[in-house]
Amino acid sequence: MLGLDRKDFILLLVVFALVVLAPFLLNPFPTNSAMAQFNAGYPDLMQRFVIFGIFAIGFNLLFGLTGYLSFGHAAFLGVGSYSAVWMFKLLSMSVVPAIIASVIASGIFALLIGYISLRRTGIYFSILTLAFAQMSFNLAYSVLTPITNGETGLQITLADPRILGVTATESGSIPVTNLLGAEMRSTYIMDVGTWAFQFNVGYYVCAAIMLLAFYVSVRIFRSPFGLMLRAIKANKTRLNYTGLNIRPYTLAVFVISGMYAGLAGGLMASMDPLAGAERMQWTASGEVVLMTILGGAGTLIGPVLGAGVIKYFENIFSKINSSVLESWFAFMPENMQHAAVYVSEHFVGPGWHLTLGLLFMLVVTFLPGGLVEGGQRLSRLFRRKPQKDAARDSTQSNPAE
Amino acid sequence: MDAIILQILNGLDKGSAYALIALGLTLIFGTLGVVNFAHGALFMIGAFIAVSVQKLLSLSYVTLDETRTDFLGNPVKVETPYVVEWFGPEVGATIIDWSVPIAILFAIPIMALVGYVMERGLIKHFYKRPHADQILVTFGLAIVLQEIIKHYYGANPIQTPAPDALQGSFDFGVLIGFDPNVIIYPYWRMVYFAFAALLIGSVFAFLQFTTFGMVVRAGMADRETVGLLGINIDKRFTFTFAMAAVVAGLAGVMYAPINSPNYHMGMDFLVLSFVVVVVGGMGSLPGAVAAGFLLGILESFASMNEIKSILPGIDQIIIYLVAIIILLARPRGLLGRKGVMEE
Amino acid sequence: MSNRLTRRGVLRTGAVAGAGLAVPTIFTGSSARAYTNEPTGSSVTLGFNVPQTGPYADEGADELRAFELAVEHLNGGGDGGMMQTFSEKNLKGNGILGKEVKFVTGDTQTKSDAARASAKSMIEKDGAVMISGGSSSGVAVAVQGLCQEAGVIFMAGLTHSNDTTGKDKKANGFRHFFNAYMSAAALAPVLEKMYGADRKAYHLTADYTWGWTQQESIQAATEALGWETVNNVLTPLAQTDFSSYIAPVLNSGADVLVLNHYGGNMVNSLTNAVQFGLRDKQVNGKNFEIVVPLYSELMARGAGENIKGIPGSQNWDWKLENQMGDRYTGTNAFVQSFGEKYGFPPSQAAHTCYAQTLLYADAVERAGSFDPCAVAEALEDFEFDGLGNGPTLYRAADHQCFKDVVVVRGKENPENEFDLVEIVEVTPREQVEYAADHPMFAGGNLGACNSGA
Amino acid sequence: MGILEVKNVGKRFGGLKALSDVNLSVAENSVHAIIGPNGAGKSTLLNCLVGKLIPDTGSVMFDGQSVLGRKPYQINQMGISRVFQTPEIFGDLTVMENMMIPCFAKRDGAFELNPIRAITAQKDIIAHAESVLADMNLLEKRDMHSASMSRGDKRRLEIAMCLAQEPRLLLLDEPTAGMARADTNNTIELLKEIRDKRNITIVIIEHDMHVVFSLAERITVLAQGTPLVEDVPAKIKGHPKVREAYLGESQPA
Repeated sequence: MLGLDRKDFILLLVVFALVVLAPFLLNPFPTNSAMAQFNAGYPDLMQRFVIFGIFAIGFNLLFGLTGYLSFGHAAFLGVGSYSAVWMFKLLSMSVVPAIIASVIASGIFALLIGYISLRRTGIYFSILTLAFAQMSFNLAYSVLTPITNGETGLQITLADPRILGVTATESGSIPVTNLLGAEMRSTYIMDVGTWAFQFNVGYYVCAAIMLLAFYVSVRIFRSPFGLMLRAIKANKTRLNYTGLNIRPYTLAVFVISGMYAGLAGGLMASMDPLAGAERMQWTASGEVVLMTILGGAGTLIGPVLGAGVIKYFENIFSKINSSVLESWFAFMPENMQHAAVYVSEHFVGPGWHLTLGLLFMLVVTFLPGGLVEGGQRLSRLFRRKPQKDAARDSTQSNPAE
Repeated sequence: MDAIILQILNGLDKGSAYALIALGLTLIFGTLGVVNFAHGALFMIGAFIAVSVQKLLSLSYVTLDETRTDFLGNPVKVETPYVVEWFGPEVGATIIDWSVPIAILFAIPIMALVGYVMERGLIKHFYKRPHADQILVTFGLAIVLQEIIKHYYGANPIQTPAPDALQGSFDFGVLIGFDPNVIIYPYWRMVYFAFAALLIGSVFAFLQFTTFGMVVRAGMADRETVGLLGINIDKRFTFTFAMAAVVAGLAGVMYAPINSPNYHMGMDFLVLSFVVVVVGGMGSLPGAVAAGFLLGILESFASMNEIKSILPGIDQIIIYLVAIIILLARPRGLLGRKGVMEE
Repeated sequence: MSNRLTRRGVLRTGAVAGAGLAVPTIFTGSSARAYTNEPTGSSVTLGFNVPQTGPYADEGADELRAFELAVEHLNGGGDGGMMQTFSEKNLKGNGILGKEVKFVTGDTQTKSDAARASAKSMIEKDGAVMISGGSSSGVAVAVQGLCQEAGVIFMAGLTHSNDTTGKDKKANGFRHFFNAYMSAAALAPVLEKMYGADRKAYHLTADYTWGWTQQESIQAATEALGWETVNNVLTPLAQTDFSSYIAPVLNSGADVLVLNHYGGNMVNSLTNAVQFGLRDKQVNGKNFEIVVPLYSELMARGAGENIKGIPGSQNWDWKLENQMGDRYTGTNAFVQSFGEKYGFPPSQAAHTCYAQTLLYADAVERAGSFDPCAVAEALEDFEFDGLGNGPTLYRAADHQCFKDVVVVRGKENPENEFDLVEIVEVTPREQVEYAADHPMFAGGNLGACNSGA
Repeated sequence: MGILEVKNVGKRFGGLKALSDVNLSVAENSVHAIIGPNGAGKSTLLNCLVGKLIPDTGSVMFDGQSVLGRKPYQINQMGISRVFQTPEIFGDLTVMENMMIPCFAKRDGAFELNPIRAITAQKDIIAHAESVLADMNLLEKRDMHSASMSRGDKRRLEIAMCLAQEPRLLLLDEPTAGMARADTNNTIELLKEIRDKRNITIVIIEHDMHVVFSLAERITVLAQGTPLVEDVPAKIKGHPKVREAYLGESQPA
């Protein structure tokens, strides 16, 4: 189906179902319950899940397949965002030219940086990409302010030309981003009992693009091209003496990966038309590295999982404050409540970084293959139980790809 | 001319900090083969040892002064440090005043212990794991350490002054025939430079002249062979890691008076020190030191007005620009060897 | 089944109790609300978006304390704080418009992206009808823009850049805190008194928007006094060691160093300047002086003794009423209730956040609605007193508050870590006022108020 | 005129003369061995043939074209495949994947940008890879993780990968180094089969006389960077110069 084998097609279907049903799946708790804090099914976060999913999928094409660890991928995301916002400022509020421009601009930028950085391998390559990205960030924050609007970030204003659209709406506001007239921010809220499920146009646009990006990534994994990339990671020497030229392969995947990042940046700007320089900082580049490794580098679905987990922590755990904790532990006697609040306070709200740090350490220590390995172990555990006495199940699992 | 001398002095100083952190980092790379993203955190812990010792020495008992009231109308609390109580006002004040140098004595055992625990408890399980895993786990550790410090000390910087006798600045220019005030240099920064030189010198001497150092150097040259020699390599790895931790920690202690320590200072230095290590060449100790000073001095030069007016923003990117140029001209950094960390 | 696609931000399209899952008939466009997040229950939710991680986490924590205190007071808890001294008496301790005030918090991380994500989650998920907080201008401008789009009110926390109510002003955004221009205007006469009219100034400026506007303002104000500007050097934001920028200052002929830095940059550049012994020097026959235009008491602690005697400006100080008299009534009431609850006096960041919350609540009461446009109208050209700053005006033209500015300097013999600055003078409001079309604030447009409807 | 013509090749490393005046002519479809004591320059010569090193002087012609100045992958595209001393395979990949890479390189050239065509649709490649695997008795291991195979199988796989490209010249760098006697004999049998069944020229660098004399049709003896003698195996055996060169190495291993 769609040029995929059965296993991959099922995976694609599962991802499709998860993405389409996300507004339900991410909102398991009734709006008024104490657990509603853990609901993640609101447009902004759902958009972020899929956008960072795209970013991580693209990063994984480079890192997971070839083993080249880029520490400057956020620069492409930033370039994508800036290009998209400039399209909104100059052309129109339609997301189509913005997304196209972001992919093209980041592709060109990746070509330039990749051409130079790929002259080196290993950590030397990592530092070259880091250096380029940090230079981009530092300049965007200061000297390039006329293009990037520096600290405050590039925003659309009432004074923008927008030659194919309108400068301001009739009511005097800034027009909003749209796709063929459908506004990215429009949201249906479906009330079912005490649940409220939100269906956002922007999310489904991002989700559709993410599914496409995911599908393309599966195809790349399963193509001769992808095989060559994995061969680069496995043994560069043998590849050299097998008549294959490594440089164009690495450069091609670097550019593809940069375009994925640019696409993610363009989508971010399309959902929320603002591009800040800190999107390009090394910490942002580090974040996508962590997402990929946390989820499982070199696997198809891992990077998406990793992106989801990190964004979930950032947006959900950081919002749990002491008064929320007090209400959770309200059933306890007062002393115990205080103790429980005191202890848990360190891990949520201002302490969400701590939880994230601990998670990194635990996952990488006990699940070397990332969350995907965790999932495999779980499924093996469940699968084995019913057929305990049956003929020995093949314990050798296929690599999760 | 005077401006150039001035910026060389400044560069030496920045270079000292870079070199000290990079030295430990490259030592760990070279011998253990571990990419330690928590190395900046060790530097930060060192600085907070200085803060803690200062707090410890000025630990006070509280008496209430009923004659005055604070902003809420309660009696004012008067704090008298125990050391003042025990040793008298003058000696007590001097002890508090010299808390940063005193902190060095505490820092050596504490950092060694921190290094020991880190290596035995975590890092050793990652020797054979891919670099990406090492990065993730040490980055996680760095966040955890940083958050622990933040919890106890807050996010604001904490001033940790140098002893009074070493505050102020020295008019270096007069000494070499310039007008007064042309080339001035703070005493503490000179102390820092001297201290860094001494520390770097001792590390090199240790590696050069002891059997232990010989094994470590052999290990850096060829890890697998040393493993085959049957020498108890585990113990030596632990010791090396602890040594690197002590060097980073001492760099942090002495740095505290230069810039007030805060919990994220480690992350601020992390990226720069990685650049330094790589520019110097992975696993090369002299390379790390040379690159540290080189980048420090170039960074200082780039901040000169004369240069900034020609190339606006050059001081924002100089380190990265130099790193790119060096890596393109010399594939393995200034003094790196082939094959180290190239996969 | 009327399946209406709305052209709004977040609008509830239906509330059918007990409907089965995935039945399309639940898309009934029946009870569409009049504006974004109209509170329909017995409570109303406010969103407090402050830095909880990163270098400004302590400032964020102090802002959060103030917000919690304000909510407590609005709901009738505690001693009422500044509600007793506020010139308007609409707030009765029964919440806002009789609705209990609830709040959600988020982490801006001092990054525009994270701040917007956090604010969006408050609006989209928690139904916040007002967002407040923030500890940097980049974040404030970014979140203000978001609130404008989403149709909620933004009550800015600590943001000092001219742009917040200048180039980037928005109809839904309001700023109580003062700005760079006002700092400079307030500081200049005091500097003249302290250091004379014949001075040569050397500026070190953080190389981003806030630094530039601050430098521009202070340069204009001091040059009007007759000072000469010797040089202005831009320093990278990420800089931690400023030695190479400070070392050439003494030899430049300047006798005043102006540090247009904030937060960690300020602590480090000031510490470095003192290290280099600048303050012990004599240049042009005068003592060398250092000026820090914007003070942050919390950060000043990081500079410790180095801050002694250094002049700067503040929006407010907790000693204001005691030292400058009844004009600043409200100060003591706030300090009292804050101090009782937390054990130490509040910072100016806490004060502005507390004041903004009360101002919002009062505006809702006067408007009789949470509708952002009604609230904005109630706030525009609103004159009030009793919130610790003396008589204050919320100007309609740019949504900026005008009030007296406090000029402070580092105290020589602080009694404790909260007593680091002393008030030198209070510059009256008239001296810091400016026309709404002043060139430093030009280029922006409030636009139309957006209620999300 | 041989398929491989090496003329006056010289190579220095600093002050060390690694090769000087090397002349070699390898006839098409023959097995030619290069032997010599340690440090004789065998590996340097091999590296000059495959483009890893560029000789300072002289020329290397393959089928009438110069290989000098070409990168290893370009030389491979000309029809030269190389087997390493320690098997160089793609350890992370399965046996079948290992096999497909040279097949693609042969069919599509050094670089082919079509990131989304499916491997499974490349029926001709799969069929070809499988037939070579079958020839090498590796077919039942086609889905095995190649890193987990025995050393002998890895060697077999490496040779299979080279053969899959149908090279005109196969270079073997001490293919039996470090192998047990049984494995060595297996490898000899394998190489004999290749020699007999396929139209291929083989140049083998070897230390082990047993291997050399079982396989080679001509032998060049290299010592201190220069060819000492070149002749058929029967004449090399007992040649005084060869004995001299190997003196002290009575048991060449």
